[in-house]
Amino acid sequence: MRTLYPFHGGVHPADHKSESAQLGIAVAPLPQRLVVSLFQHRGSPAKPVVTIGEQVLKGQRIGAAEGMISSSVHAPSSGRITAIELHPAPHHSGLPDLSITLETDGEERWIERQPMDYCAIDPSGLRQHLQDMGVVGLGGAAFPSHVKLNANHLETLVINAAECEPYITCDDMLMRERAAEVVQGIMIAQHAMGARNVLIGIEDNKPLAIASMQAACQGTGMEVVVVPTLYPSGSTKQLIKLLTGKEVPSGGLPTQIGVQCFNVATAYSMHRVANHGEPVISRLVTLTGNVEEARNYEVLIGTPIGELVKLARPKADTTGYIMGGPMMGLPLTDLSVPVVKATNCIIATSKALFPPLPRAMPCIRCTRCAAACPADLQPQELFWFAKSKNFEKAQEYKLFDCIECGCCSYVCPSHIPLVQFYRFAKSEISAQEKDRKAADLARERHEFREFRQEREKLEKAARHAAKAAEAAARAAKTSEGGGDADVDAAAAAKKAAIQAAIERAKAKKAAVKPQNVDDLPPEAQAKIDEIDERRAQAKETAEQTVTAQNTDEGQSA
Amino acid sequence: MENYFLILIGTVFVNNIVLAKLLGLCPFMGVSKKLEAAIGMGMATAFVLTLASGASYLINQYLLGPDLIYLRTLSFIIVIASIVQFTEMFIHKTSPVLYQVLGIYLPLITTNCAVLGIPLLNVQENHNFIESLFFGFGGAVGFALVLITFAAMRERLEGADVPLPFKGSAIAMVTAGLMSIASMGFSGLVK
Amino acid sequence: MSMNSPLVAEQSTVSVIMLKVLGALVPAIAVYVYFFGPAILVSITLASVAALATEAAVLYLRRYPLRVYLLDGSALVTAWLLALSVPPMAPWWMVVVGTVFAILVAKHLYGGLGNNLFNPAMVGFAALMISFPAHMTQWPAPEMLAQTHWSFTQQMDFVFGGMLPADSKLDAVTMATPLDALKTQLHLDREMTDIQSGKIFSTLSGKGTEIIALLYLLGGLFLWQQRIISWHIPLSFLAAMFGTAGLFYLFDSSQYASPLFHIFAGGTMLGAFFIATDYVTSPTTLLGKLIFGAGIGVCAYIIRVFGGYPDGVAFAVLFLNSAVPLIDAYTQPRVFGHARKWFKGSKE
Amino acid sequence: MLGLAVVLGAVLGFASLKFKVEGNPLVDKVDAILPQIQCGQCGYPGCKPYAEAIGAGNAPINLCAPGGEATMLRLADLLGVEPQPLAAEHAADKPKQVAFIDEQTCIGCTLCFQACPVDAIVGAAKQMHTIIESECTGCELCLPPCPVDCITMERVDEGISGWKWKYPVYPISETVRDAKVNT
Amino acid sequence: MSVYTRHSTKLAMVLAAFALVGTTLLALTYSATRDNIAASEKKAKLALIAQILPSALYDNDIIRDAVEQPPVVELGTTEPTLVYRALKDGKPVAAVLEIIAPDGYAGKIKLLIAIKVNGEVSGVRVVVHKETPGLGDYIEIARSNWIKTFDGTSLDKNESKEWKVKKDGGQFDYMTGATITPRAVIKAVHKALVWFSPNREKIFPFPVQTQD
Amino acid sequence: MSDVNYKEIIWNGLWKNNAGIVTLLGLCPLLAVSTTVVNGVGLGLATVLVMAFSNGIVSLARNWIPREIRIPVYILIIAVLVTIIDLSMNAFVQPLYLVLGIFVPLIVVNCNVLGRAEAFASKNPVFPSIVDGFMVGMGLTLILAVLGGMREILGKGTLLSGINLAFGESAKAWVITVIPDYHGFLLAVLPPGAFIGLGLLIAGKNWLDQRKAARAEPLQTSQAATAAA
Ligand SMILES: Cc1cc2nc3c(=O)[nH]c(=O)nc-3n(C[C@H](O)[C@H](O)[C@H](O)COP(=O)(O)O)c2cc1C
Ligand SMILES: Cc1cc2nc3c(=O)[nH]c(=O)nc-3n(C[C@H](O)[C@H](O)[C@H](O)COP(=O)(O)O)c2cc1C
Ligand SMILES: Cc1cc2nc3c(=O)[nH]c(=O)nc-3n(C[C@H](O)[C@H](O)[C@H](O)COP(=O)(O)O)c2cc1C
Ligand SMILES: Cc1cc2nc3c(=O)[nH]c(=O)nc-3n(C[C@H](O)[C@H](O)[C@H](O)CO)c2cc1C
Ligand code: SF4
Ligand code: SF4
Ligand code: SF4
Ligand code: SF4
Ligand code: FES
Repeated sequence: MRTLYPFHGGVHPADHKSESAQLGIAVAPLPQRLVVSLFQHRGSPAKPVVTIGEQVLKGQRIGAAEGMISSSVHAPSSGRITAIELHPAPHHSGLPDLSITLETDGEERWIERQPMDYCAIDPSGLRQHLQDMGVVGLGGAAFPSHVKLNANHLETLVINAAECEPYITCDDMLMRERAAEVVQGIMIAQHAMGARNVLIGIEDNKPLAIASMQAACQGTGMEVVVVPTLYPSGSTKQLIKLLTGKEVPSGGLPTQIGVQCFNVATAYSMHRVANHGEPVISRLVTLTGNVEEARNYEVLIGTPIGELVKLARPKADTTGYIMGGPMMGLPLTDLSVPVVKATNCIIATSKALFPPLPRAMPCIRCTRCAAACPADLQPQELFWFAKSKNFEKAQEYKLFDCIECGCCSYVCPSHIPLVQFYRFAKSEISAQEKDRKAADLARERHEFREFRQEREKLEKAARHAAKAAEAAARAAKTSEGGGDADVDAAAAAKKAAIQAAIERAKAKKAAVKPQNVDDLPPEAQAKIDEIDERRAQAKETAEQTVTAQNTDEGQSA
Repeated sequence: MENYFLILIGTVFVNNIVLAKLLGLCPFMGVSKKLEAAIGMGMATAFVLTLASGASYLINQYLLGPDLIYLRTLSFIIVIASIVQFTEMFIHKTSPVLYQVLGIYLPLITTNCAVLGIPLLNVQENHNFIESLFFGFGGAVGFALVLITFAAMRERLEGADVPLPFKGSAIAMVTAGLMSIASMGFSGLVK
Repeated sequence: MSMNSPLVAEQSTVSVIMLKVLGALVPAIAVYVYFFGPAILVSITLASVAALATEAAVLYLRRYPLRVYLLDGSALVTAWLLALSVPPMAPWWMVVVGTVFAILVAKHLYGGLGNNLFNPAMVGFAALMISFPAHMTQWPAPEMLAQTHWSFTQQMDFVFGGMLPADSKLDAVTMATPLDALKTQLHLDREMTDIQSGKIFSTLSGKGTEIIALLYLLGGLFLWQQRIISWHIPLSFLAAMFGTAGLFYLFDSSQYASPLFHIFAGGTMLGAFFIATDYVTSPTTLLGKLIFGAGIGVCAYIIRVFGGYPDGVAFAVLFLNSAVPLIDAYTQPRVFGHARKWFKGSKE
Repeated sequence: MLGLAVVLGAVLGFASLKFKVEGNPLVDKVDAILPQIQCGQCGYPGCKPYAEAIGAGNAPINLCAPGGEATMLRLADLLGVEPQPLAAEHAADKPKQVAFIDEQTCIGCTLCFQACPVDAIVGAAKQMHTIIESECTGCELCLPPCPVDCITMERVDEGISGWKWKYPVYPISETVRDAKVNT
Repeated sequence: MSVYTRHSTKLAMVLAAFALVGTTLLALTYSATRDNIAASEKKAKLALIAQILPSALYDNDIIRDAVEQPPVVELGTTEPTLVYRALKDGKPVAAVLEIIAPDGYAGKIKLLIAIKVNGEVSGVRVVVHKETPGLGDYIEIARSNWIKTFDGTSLDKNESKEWKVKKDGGQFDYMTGATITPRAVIKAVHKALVWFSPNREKIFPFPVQTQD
Repeated sequence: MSDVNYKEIIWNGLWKNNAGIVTLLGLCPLLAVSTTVVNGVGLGLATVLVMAFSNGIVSLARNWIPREIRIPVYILIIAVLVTIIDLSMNAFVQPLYLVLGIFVPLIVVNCNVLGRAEAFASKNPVFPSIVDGFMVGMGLTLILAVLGGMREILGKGTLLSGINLAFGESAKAWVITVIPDYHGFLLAVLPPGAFIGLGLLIAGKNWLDQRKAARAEPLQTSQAATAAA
């Protein structure tokens, strides 16, 4: 037996797992329309690379990753693109998201699938490939996996098979039925990071999965570690602590302590990508709760949830649906939202399964929340400060170490929506931080402008002085020339001035250099360049008038 | 020795200058909104109060004597003002770090009536030089102690759902009152 | 109500917690009635009514939902604890004044449940102790020791009308409590063994009172078993008081009572399990709880033995209440993923 | 007594010359809190002057409209004074906005360019001017000088990535708010 | 002379000028009020003494006619006190002593007692005490007349064992719940009387004629 | 100067910037001596005298005092005044003087006195300065009287007890017994009563102000609405 290093706190909600683990995985039927969100992952959204009306093949890339922390999205089936528009998305904000709608043709024609020999290419090539194939974490956070693979000589690779949230069984079923392939996937991650040890953490309420994983791991050197059932042992930091005794430093990454963590389903999708050349276009989703037939389905990404839930035949007294688990999941207000890569479970709710919470009362500082907090926080203090918008203090009490697991809310006898307060405070602080950065920038720019104006004034003064000196010198010269030359000289001077003005105007026209570009950050410079480009187009039409005006000015000067 | 110990216990707990003697209330109310500031103020006051207590003893004993008692208030306040000034200059010169911590509170001390009250009480109670020092120091420690705990409470109170008219200084006053009730438990400790 | 995760929760509520606390007090109250007569029930009723009425008035003024808050039970806990600290022979208006002061000033000026800094019941008690010390020392003698027996109606006549039964003096039915007697007698330069041979003293502490203390202890253990209170505060409180008393006892057992006497006398047991453990006014960190409990134990002993009041639990609780925010600020535990530090301030 | 006064007078005089109050670090702290929009709505020609006025104790802390309540609260906190409600005309928290120049109408007069306190406008004389969105603080100072009114303010949409969680409202906090309105 | 010193001198002069004017003013006020203050003090003292010793009983300037008494254990004093001597026609009438009851509930209780030359208590008043307000403070005349129970008592009239509260078998009343305070006061008065009779001669160092 | 707004000076001193419940300066005497109306008013009047005179003198001398030493000079002036009051009270109302104890000399450090000298008298002519000092002092006295009254009634059930300290034994008859046969809520006359009492007064003022503001608000908007229409 491996020594476990229990983390503090945790809770034991009723697990409701057996309902959906009775039947094997089934494949969900192909829907008529698939809605693929371009923002299914953390980081920046993908950019559409198809046009409306275009025919696409199953597995064809329809959205390309933009930037480092981003991931591609693919057509889950063959068909025609009918819209690229804002579409409701499963997000707490309830705001719509840019999505690609695909009318399926039912032919399921694949693109050409090319398995790769991941041992043959270098890790960075592999990572690029994973990004192109849309591999993101399927454990919940949907963080692009290629970013997380960026490590070598890793001490321990932790595979997260804890599945600690109640109701959800998709990882369980995956391991029961496809253990060998999961192990194949783990090997890819192990290879990419040169991980010395692999620990697979599974909660002890999944004996069948444990058995099949143990069988699949025979001879691979990987170790299946059975951990006690305790929410949230599936959270990366807590699982790493549990298995290795190491704590991921606050604000840091697991790789700093030589550990990385992937979900089993993520590993499985790596296997599909590398060994079968299939991008991430489907995932396992548990349909459970207040339904006639709870079961896991292999579901295409983009399947509208409203259609999907019908498979499980929700009971008549169903009050709503939750995406994800009851502890961290998202109550759905709109059933037209599609399945995304992070969708691991849909729970139908009823009054009996989810009794309405008693009315919220003030915090009585009973510290049950603190006893339950797996991040060793003092949730009652965080709440106190978040409630009174004392964000500075909230940060002092380490608000940003909160993993939003909900254990505190779960045990709170006052039934305060604690996690909501933390989310509110966190997003408020982040916004303030952004504002502060903007203010700093503005201050810098303002100070620079004052400096520039001062400088320009000085330069102008210097120019004037020089001009005056020149004029004086010239006057001296002309006066030498004699009295009647005066008129001529004046005329000549005027001519010269006009000439000079024309010269100046010409010079200006030749190089329209924007002023005020010293000290610009590169992004701003890029922006200006873009503007210049636009301007160049506008120039042609404007040229004429501009020249005329310039000449006018030159003459009147 | 026991006598000095009793003076300390007495001034810190039993006859706390803020809660029982009702001295030094302006800084007690004014500099207790932030814990950090309260700690700075407490330390600065402790230093000045001890000095002032000793210095005014000497003044009273050797400069004024029994004949010039009518100059007592005048000379005490001037001496205190100068002590504050000099302390400020001194730590400004010698320890910029300390100045950072205490500097801004020093000028405020002149308006702390405990600084004058303690020397006057010294005279009233016929303390000798050492007793005066202890009395001043004990008073200052008592002041710092309640100031700091009070500041911590006020920070907590910021989040409390206090009825609107009581928000701010009103509830702070009530809190000081309840602290005062608590400190009355120590009455009789020093006979 | 906006729905957000987590969407499930344990079903316990504030009211249930408070009800359990009240329940844990019941056995002790029953024994109280057995030893000292039913007058205490009248006090408890008076206090409860006063507490609920005051609370209702404030809630009404603040336009808060009446029913929810009145049913949370916290005002009743305050009322019962206050009533148990006040002599049942005290005039009726005293219990009422104390309760109103507790609920109004110590609780609702701060915003009500969960917002107060000081233990309301103890504030009420202290206000009465300071204002009406004479009445606050009129403890009834245990039934078996009283010189005469007043009937329940005679007692009520006294409590509500201040009327003494004919040819009876208050002295006849009241008696110094063990702690009070100890103090008075030591004043008269008597020796400890001599004093403790007095008729109100018994093996642990006082006749009757020690049994009540025992039942408070049991009630406290019930709360601990129910995970309503943690062991930190009661244990550190009792240990600190036992330790301090032990030191003095070893030093001079003719002047200082035994540690066992101290933890079974006066308000120690009630204080350790029911009063010092009030969530709202005690620290939230484990280390903080230990410091808080120990602080109360030591302070209560010092006040008891060297101070002006026969018992120091209430004042010690209030004194340490004032230090709670400070204790909390300086005992914050290490947060997951942060370096371990020996001394942790409110600032990193 | 006289001697005492003479000595003290001398020393104080000396000291007051020797230790003249040096630059006020408070002003920098105040300035750091102000939003640096440089809009002048506070009645001072920019954030720094307002900071100086606050530092000198000559200005209330509730004048900065763009900063809104949050800025006022942080100032109150820094200065250890009671928070004050925002001066009435500043009370409304404006949504974030940036200026936008209609490139077809712009005649390149440079007037807006001269008005912008943070140099967020680029362009040369007689050329169309454009606003660098990331630099624009939305202060609206460029609006009045434009002779052809080609500058408009546009709201910046919050979008999913800029979306903020709202303050949780549930029965108790609701009633609390009602109560506050009523009292 | 540097700028600094020149400037400083000027400031010093101004300050000194103000100080001079101020101190002069104070000196003037002081001399104007000094007699009045002394008179007021005397009046206050006389008023206090008059409470325990009717002014008709003596004709000397009792405030002036005081002797210093070194600390006496029996009187509970730890510092020298004043003993005022009341004379009528040059003959001793009574002595007014400051005594201290050291064992009050909350500390020392300072008393003023007038003892007639015949050893009879003329009156007792509490000057300073720290007893519990509302409980032990009935010894103050402002709270109750309890302190007057000493009037007319003496060692002759009252046996030693009667100098106790009734609860302890003595003759003095007390209030329920506060017996420590009266015990202390009674003890102090008793001790003062015991001390007075052998020391009478020292206080009145001239022949004393008892009235009867 | 004719543009001195006396109304505003009076309003500020008595209510708007009341030293006792708004600016919270000079709290110690306020809390310590407000055990009865008589004590409170006694010290309040002493403070009024000091403030009026110190403001007057500072205003008179304001052009002769070099900036650098103005604070020491003000303190000097105040200390002299306070000592004069102190000696006079000792001479003429000694019983009251004894009750007030060190709080008479402590008027020196009452920030209100120095504060008004610095903030008002050093910038204004003599007469307005005197009025200002007087009014700020009266504001303080007002609070002292009210707080003293509250504490006295609650604590002792009387009003004007101790009036004989100021006016001699014959004044004893003026004492009003508000609640006869009263047990006395002792807490009220002890320090906790002072704190809590002042807290209640401050809250009372806040409540009045808030109510006024709440009433004014709808009025304003409705006015605006009519103006718009
Ligand atoms: C901005 C950001 C950058 C990250 N960069 C990396 C990285 O470089 N390497 C890595 O292994 N993980 C990286 N992560 C991943 C997180 O450490 C974590 O593994 C991921 O968010 C999923 O964990 P969770 O569901 O517990 O939040 C990053 C996460 C964020 C939010
Ligand atoms: C409270 C909490 C519980 C979690 N529970 C699980 C879980 O049971 N299973 C899981 O795979 N991921 C879980 N996660 C997500 C992991 O922290 C993390 O996203 C994942 O293990 C990283 O792997 P991935 O990038 O492959 O998704 C949880 C996260 C949190 C914050
Ligand atoms: C708070 C408090 C203050 C007390 N103050 C006094 C006091 O000032 N004087 C006194 O004699 N007894 C005082 N006592 C009472 C004594 O403790 C003791 O009960 C009493 O003197 C014994 O009286 P008994 O013999 O009538 O029972 C006080 C008691 C308490 C609880
Ligand atoms: C374990 C426990 C102990 C309590 N102890 C007290 C107490 O000592 N005094 C009191 O007024 N209320 C007590 N309460 C009730 C309640 O918490 C208290 O009134 C709050 O301080 C009100 O905000 C207690 C409640 C619990 C759960
Ligand atoms: S569990 Fe709820 S009531 Fe208890 S301390 Fe935490 S937040 Fe407060
Ligand atoms: S949500 Fe945050 S505070 Fe609450 S238990 Fe989880 S980590 Fe702790
Ligand atoms: S109102 Fe605010 S943003 Fe505008 S200039 Fe003043 S401080 Fe800066
Ligand atoms: S572009 Fe206009 S709105 Fe934007 S910062 Fe400049 S002046 Fe202000
Ligand atoms: S009066 Fe201000 S500190 Fe005492």
